[in-house]
Amino acid sequence: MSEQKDTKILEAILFASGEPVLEDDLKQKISFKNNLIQYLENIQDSYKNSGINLVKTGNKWSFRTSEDIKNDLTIFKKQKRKLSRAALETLAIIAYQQPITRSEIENIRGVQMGRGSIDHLMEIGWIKPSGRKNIPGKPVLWITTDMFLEHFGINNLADLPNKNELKASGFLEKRSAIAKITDMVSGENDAENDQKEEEIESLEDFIPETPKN
Amino acid sequence: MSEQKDTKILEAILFASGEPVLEDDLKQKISFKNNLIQYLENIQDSYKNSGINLVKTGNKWSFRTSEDIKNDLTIFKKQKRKLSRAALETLAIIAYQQPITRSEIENIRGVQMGRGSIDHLMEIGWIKPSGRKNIPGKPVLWITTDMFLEHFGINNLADLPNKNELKASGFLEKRSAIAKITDMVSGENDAENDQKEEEIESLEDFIPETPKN
Amino acid sequence: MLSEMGENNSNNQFNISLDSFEGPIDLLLELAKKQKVDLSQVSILKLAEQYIAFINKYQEIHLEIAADYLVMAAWLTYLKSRLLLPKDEKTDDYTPEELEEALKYQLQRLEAFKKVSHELYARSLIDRDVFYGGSLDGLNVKLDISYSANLFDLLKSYSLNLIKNEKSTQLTITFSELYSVDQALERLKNLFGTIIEWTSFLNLIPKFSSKKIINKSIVSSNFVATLELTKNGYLELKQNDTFEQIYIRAKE
Repeated sequence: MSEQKDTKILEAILFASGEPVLEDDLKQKISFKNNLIQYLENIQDSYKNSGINLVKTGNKWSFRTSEDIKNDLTIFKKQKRKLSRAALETLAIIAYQQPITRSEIENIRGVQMGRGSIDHLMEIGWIKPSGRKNIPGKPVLWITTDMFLEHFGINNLADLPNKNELKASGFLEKRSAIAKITDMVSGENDAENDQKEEEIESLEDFIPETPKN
Repeated sequence: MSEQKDTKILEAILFASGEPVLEDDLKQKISFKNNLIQYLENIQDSYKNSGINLVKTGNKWSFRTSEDIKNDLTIFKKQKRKLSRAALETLAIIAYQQPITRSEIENIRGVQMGRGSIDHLMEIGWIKPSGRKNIPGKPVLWITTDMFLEHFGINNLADLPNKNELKASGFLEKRSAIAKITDMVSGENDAENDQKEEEIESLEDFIPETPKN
Repeated sequence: MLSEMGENNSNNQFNISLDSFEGPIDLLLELAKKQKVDLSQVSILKLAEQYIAFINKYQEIHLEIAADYLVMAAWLTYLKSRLLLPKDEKTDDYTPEELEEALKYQLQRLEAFKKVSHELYARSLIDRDVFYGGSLDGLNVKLDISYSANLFDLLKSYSLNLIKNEKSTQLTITFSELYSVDQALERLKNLFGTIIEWTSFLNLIPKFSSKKIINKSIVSSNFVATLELTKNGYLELKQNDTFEQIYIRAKE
């Protein structure tokens, strides 16, 4: 290992951590441990005219954006919110079976729906009403929108894999590939709308909360 | 505003975003918009020996830790899942032959998909359906996603390793090589989809917990 | 793994599992690599013989073998005989050389994709080898809230629904085969006119089905129905001794 490598490792760790890192933790990752402060000061110096600066707070170090440009820069942080399971299921049924009435959706799902799912999907802009069904009561028919296609990256509705294709692609396997799906299955008995919408900050998707050894 | 300030702003945005940013989005933040690519290439150059590198994938740019020190950053590895050999081969075939139908993939691998590969790859977010092939049955065509490019650090599909070599050898043709075998086989092996999905020890994959679009 | 299966160790344990191969082409490819020549130079005749020998041997030890391995063995036997036939004999559309060439192509193409799949995977992967990072500290941040779901979640959600609905359909079918008390009640009521005399209970229940479980359900549901009708005063019931025949008749 070289001194140059030590520097690279420090830069990468400070960058990937996304939050201040203890000097002691940094020391563990490098070869020439006594050089730590020297390395850090060199990095600080070489970044001083860049848009990213190395800052020391207490005995922790972190990269942060430069103070100079603070007033020129507003970051729009995307905050993604996950759709509730009920809403997702409703959306899937509308996508495949449109145009469809609310009570037809309820029949397929086997549960009565609160107002939530349909209102919410309409608010997001993924579904819209389109005419009424010619049966007693003339219920509204629901269809998906162009925004729906755009968000899910499909060209048109016919591109959605049909039942046989879903089956052939493994979607109908009971084997759950990922915990999340198991959760969905085991949560089947949950009452309709009691699931909290989970908020996910997209920026955190790739940043481990606490780097571990 | 100066050119130096533009560069600083780009560095700061790319740093703060924590994931690839579209060129168009970057352009909006700077004064001398025509210089964007020049700026980015300069930044790329000045970071090339650092622990942080600027990488272009598709029409997006992102800072990421340097490949040189990948063995020293194991601390950041998140929960790992293994990808089956079948899934890896399927991914490679889709990447090089896209758009491609499931049965064309099966022709190349000489085996029916059975389960696991396509839904797994889609779950990770590396492939998606895109249109249907204009042959009887109109089967779904599969393609790789932008996230595939990002995760594998590929600028665009033309840059896939050894693509020209494969093409020159005629391996990018989708015809089923042995019509007679596949005819015979496809008539008979419906009952036989129980081949085990073998996990390979040395090939470890890392699937983000929340696949993004 | 195939090295265990040299020509000389046919007496040894033959413990290679076909599970380690992904189908007949994968097995052929492994066998071809054993010839230790460039795949384009591989002897198809020799390969066919090796494959057939492998499958025969495998069948002796493991009784179960997937159909497509056998289909391939049959095809290779055919190819072998074609290769050994005099050249000028015309049998069908493909010449043996074409078939040989096609098989080589299939093997080389699969080998090529196996190779690139390893190369792809050896690249630096996000979150395995390289990482995104950064921090929003010290910046003006505006939140841009959006709802998101991805196509996988959508398809999986729909698939789960399909599974759920399939399940409940099956349940209904199984259930309807059993004879319910309601059905028995309905049926016995229709019989009132014909049971004015004491009649054996067993003579009144419907013809037996071939399934035991259904027979039991018929007897028990009719019995419960009989008790119910007796209790409500429609029928009379008698049994002379324990385990004796049960007789019923309509009450006037």
